[in-house]
Amino acid sequence: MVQSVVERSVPVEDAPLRAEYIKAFRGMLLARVLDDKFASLYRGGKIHGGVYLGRGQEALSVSVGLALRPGDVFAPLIRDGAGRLAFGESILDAVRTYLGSVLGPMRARDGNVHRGRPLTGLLPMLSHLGAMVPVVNGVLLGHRFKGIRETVGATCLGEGGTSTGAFHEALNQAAVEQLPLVLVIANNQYAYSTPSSRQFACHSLVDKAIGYGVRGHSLEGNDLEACLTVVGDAVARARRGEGPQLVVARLLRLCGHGEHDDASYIDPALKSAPFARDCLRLAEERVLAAGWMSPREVELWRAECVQKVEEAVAQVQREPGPDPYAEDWCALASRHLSEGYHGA
Amino acid sequence: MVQSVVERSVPVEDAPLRAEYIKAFRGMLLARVLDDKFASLYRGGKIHGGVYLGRGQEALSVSVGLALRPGDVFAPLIRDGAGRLAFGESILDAVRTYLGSVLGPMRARDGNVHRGRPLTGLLPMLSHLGAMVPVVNGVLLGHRFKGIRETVGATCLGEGGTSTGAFHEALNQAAVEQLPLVLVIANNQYAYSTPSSRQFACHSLVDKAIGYGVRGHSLEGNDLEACLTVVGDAVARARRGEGPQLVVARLLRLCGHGEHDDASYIDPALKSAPFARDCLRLAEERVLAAGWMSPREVELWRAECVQKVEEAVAQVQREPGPDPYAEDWCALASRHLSEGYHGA
Amino acid sequence: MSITYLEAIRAAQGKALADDPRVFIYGQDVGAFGGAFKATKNLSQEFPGRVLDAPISEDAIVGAAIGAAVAGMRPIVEMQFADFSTIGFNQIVNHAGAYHWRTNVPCPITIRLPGGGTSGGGPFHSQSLEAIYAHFPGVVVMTPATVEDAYSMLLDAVAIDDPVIFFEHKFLYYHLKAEKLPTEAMPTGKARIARPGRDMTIVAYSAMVHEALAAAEELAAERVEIEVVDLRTVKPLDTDTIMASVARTGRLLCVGEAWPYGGVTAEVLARVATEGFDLLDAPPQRLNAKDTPVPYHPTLWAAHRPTARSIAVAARNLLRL
Amino acid sequence: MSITYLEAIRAAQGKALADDPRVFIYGQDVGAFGGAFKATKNLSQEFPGRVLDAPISEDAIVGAAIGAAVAGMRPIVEMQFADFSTIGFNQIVNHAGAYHWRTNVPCPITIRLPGGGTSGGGPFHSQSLEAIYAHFPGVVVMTPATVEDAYSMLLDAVAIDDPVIFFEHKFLYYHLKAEKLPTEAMPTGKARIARPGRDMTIVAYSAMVHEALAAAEELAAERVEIEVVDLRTVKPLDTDTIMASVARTGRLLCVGEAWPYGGVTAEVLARVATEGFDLLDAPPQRLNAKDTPVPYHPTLWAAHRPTARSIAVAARNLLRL
Ligand SMILES: Cc1ncc(C[n+]2csc(CCOP(=O)(O)OP(=O)(O)O)c2C)c(N)n1
Ligand SMILES: Cc1ncc(C[n+]2csc(CCOP(=O)(O)OP(=O)(O)O)c2C)c(N)n1
Ligand SMILES: [Mg+2]
Ligand SMILES: [Mg+2]
Repeated sequence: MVQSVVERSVPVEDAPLRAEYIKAFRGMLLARVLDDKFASLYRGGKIHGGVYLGRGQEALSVSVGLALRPGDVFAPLIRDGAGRLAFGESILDAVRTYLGSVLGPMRARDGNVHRGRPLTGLLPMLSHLGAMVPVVNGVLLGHRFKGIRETVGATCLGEGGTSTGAFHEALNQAAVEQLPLVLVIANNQYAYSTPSSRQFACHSLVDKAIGYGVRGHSLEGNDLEACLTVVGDAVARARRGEGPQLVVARLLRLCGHGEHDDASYIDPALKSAPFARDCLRLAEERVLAAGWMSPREVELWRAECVQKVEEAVAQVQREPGPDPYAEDWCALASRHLSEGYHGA
Repeated sequence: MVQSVVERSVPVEDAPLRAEYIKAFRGMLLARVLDDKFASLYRGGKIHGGVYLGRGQEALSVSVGLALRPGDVFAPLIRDGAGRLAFGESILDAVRTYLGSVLGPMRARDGNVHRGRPLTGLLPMLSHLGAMVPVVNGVLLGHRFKGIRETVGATCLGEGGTSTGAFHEALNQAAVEQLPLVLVIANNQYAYSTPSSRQFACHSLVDKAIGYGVRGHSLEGNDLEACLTVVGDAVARARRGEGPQLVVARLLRLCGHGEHDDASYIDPALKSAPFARDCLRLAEERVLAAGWMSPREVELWRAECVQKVEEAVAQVQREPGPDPYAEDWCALASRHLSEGYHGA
Repeated sequence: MSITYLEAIRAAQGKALADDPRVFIYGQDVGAFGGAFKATKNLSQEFPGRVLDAPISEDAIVGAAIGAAVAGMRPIVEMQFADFSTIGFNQIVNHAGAYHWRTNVPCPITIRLPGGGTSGGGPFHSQSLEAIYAHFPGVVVMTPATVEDAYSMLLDAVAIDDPVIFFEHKFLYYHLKAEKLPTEAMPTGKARIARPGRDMTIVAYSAMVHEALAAAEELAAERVEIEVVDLRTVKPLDTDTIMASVARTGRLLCVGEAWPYGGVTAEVLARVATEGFDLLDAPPQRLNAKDTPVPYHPTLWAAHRPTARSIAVAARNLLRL
Repeated sequence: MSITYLEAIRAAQGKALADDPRVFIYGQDVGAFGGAFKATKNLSQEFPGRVLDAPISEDAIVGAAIGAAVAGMRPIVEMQFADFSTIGFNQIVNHAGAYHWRTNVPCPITIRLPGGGTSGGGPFHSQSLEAIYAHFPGVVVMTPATVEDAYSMLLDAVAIDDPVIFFEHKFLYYHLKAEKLPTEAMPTGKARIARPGRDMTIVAYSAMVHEALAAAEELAAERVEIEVVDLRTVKPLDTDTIMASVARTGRLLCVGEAWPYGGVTAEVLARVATEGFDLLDAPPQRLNAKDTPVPYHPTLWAAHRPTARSIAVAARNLLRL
């Protein structure tokens, strides 16, 4: 099976991807600002339950969101704030879900990263890792049945998620059906506290591709250009009918597993590895160095991001939480089949 | 990851494996005779439930059983009659389980291929495919904890079983723990009626090895010499501490999925492929051609097998079935914790 | 002409495929082979491309069905045996079951589970798992006991906007016959009086309906008139019909082939005890399988599950209370 | 000095490791990190090589525990959340649960499931799954409600020759405190009278014991004396203690945090209705979580599960019947 391996990209003076790069950088920055806000809301005790950030993974995530288009399907995971925004999720949806507004897509029934709008192609994740992969397959099968052509389904997993039976069954299923699935693995070296050495024993996770009969791609996940190129290539191939694509990125999670976690278990040696450098800072250096944005433009955009986020938070904080007395406790869509029996 | 690929072996005039080959051939023949008897008991309505045979897979299966030794653990699957006998399962255990004698290891509570004696290292299979792999891992972990050295755990799966999440989680687990697991895949082209093209999309299942970081071996499963060599090598490597070994054999199932099935779905073209030739016939030709056994010796052994099997069947047919009134319906080993409450 | 329970299931799927382009079938060996029990026989030939053979991946099978449903399809999943649904358990109960409640988007999938015991089936080809599915919110659990219901309830299952766990009983596949397929049916969620009577109510479902009817027949010779209620759908549970029957008879025996703890029979007894306490002339009773795995051997198996005989014994005891 | 429910669980594991070389711990992040909830804090340092970090493979984790048990070990498995045990479901209920019955070889594994709801936990970090495990034969299901029980029952669990599903309640982890660890304990399988009373029996388990006690306290001010029975182990169910209590009080309310259908509360009601019908002065009642997924938002969550307030309301209603 052919494998594309892209090592760290050499900056090109005036790459044709300039516009895309800038767009991606701006998306990353917005995602970072939003994440920072969630972290501070969490510290302020304003969020119920956990907060999961994508710090250090924005380059990879945004590339997935940008490579998709309306009609595609995307099942993001816990570190995909950037990809979500790029795919079209609104800041409001994110904030409303974290703050438990009834106006959010999950209506305060589900929270934090468990959000989405299935009918727009953004699938809300199940907590159980790996479980989204077959569901994306199913949407793609549905498209095939309905004659909808050239749509792609993308989903992300951490390296820890590759140990699940769900990942395996679904990637194999996609390969058998030759579905346009793009499965992006962010190998951020840890699954919660567990280092990769206790998670898998292969040299690189991309070595799994051949065993499924799918194309594998590997890259450095903090290199935005590589992410845009490789993820873009994978999505394009899937769209062209070349079947499932497995993308494996190497990077480091630059935050705790959740905001409750200080990540003190991370090996200090890893932190100084090249792939551990902050993708956002690298991208910023690049746009500045190439003269694609001026420092002032960057600062203006950062300020704009902060403002958007602050506005959204302020708005949502005025929105109502759920009213348990108005809740009719009916899990079924077929209301006439609901027993309404709660054992009381 | 290194991969050993053994193609069809060239007959050696007086191979050092002569004794082993003969032993294996005799084991295969006994297994075939026993299987034939089960088939005829089934046709005669003497067996409750299904009958699952290993016809065409004896060379591979017997090699697994022969490569193991006391203290090792073996979790055979539905087509491993030959491996079971070679590992030391008695004909009586097999017959008692199929005929539902209370004297059998499963005491008529479980039947047919769902038999074993865990304390002798022969694990009785769960029906759910793939489920035995992590259990073998666990026994090996147990050995490691107890300081028992140089034991190996082997288990078999069909190619269909590789699509299960259980297979994946467990092979990865074995690789992470570097357990002496030998996982033997009999790619017999069909999972029940489903051809491999609907089961997986990789070129060969041995291509999965590298993605787990384990050694892969592939061979023609109807070539007894190759089976003995390759499986023997895999077991020896596991025993030497080289970690999990994935063995993938190509062959054809020469019977129905179960005896209720006429296997009319098998592609006739496959039947004339070299790997579809009956391993037992090939082995017989070989022992005769090499002069390792005379035709008369073969016939004597065949007759002896028939006699052993007939005797066992005759004995078991006189043995009592279970007495439901004597049954105390207690699923727990801790009898004092049994409710004895059956809702009646 | 006569049609079996199994043929009714095949016919319902054929009709669903013919009537609704959103329907497709996904499961192991369901294609050209027609399924392990032949419940999809000829369907892949009649509806090319709409009956897909799946790998041995129950989790991914259900997961894909959920995705397809979200994309607007109406998948029917066949598990080879109900017992193997434990591998797809997470997707069924957590993903499908919670989908509509979480997202406001319906998840119309039908999961066909050939369940229940047959002689020689053994511990893992015999299970009756309706209670563990019914325990979870957001699913409908059907347990048809007749050829007519097998047909019409399966059509309903496909039409319903929610995940439906459809337990078809393997023991009924070939033995149960009807003259013809029904053209109309009771609505889903309604129980059926399978036999009217005034001395006692036996609530049953799936294959146990027939054991209960046989017991009722036996007791009729003793001038005892037993009313048999066929639940049809165990979730939602038609408490009204049960209660009305108990109001008439004053006595309740509930029979299930599943294990007792937290089974459908426990649920029925709990509801009747709570809401119909004053209707009862004697303590409500239940009869279940023994609390062990389902035994392989026919004589053990026959003693493990309720039968007409053990139901008749329990009924006589209850009449004496 | 005071010790929390969580510390008791850690201490019990430490003692089990110290006392019995066959014991080891296997689960995600249980090693150097000490577990998502810190229930194994320092244990990998104190017992090198005996506390193993597992990959994210619940099915293989349980499978390996079964194999190790068969090889003579006494594994303790930690699932990160009870909800994720649905991935190891097949190995737990089918393999471990049936092992002894099929093979006559015991399968002593302990599976620790941090379960139950907490504020903001949401649908998949809050589940109470005791009933689905109790439905299967061959397993013991524990639901300790006190610090003392968390400790001694976990030690029992490890000692028992069967698979034990050990539900520890996340809500109790930090809040519940005791002065010291017990040196002796009630035997497994015995329920405990958590508060004596003569007007009504409330049967509860796990976190609901404390809600029931608070409700009892509230009603005490109204001169109603409620007896609270803490089941401790939901399977086996101590029917004798329940029945004896109902014989004293004549009234039964059973409270569970799980969903109603086929829950532990249904089982308790069914047994009392069947065996203790004449002891009852009023219909037995139950109170459960609502039949929807567990909501994320605290105010929805508080309305979804039974609380001291809703228990008190149900108790007052029952007293009036
Ligand atoms: C099946 C399953 N088991 C356990 C968990 C608990 N859990 C949540 S996130 C996590 C670690 C995930 O690591 P990885 O997949 O590498 O993603 P990362 O957090 O590093 O992005 C675990 C164990 C889960 N969500 N699902
Ligand atoms: C998890 C699971 N799903 C479905 C089945 C039903 N089943 C039994 S054998 C079989 C086919 C197995 O094919 P393969 O693994 O290739 O082995 P073979 O029979 O060819 O030796 C199936 C689908 C099962 N036993 N377990
Ligand atoms: Mg990770
Ligand atoms: Mg096969």
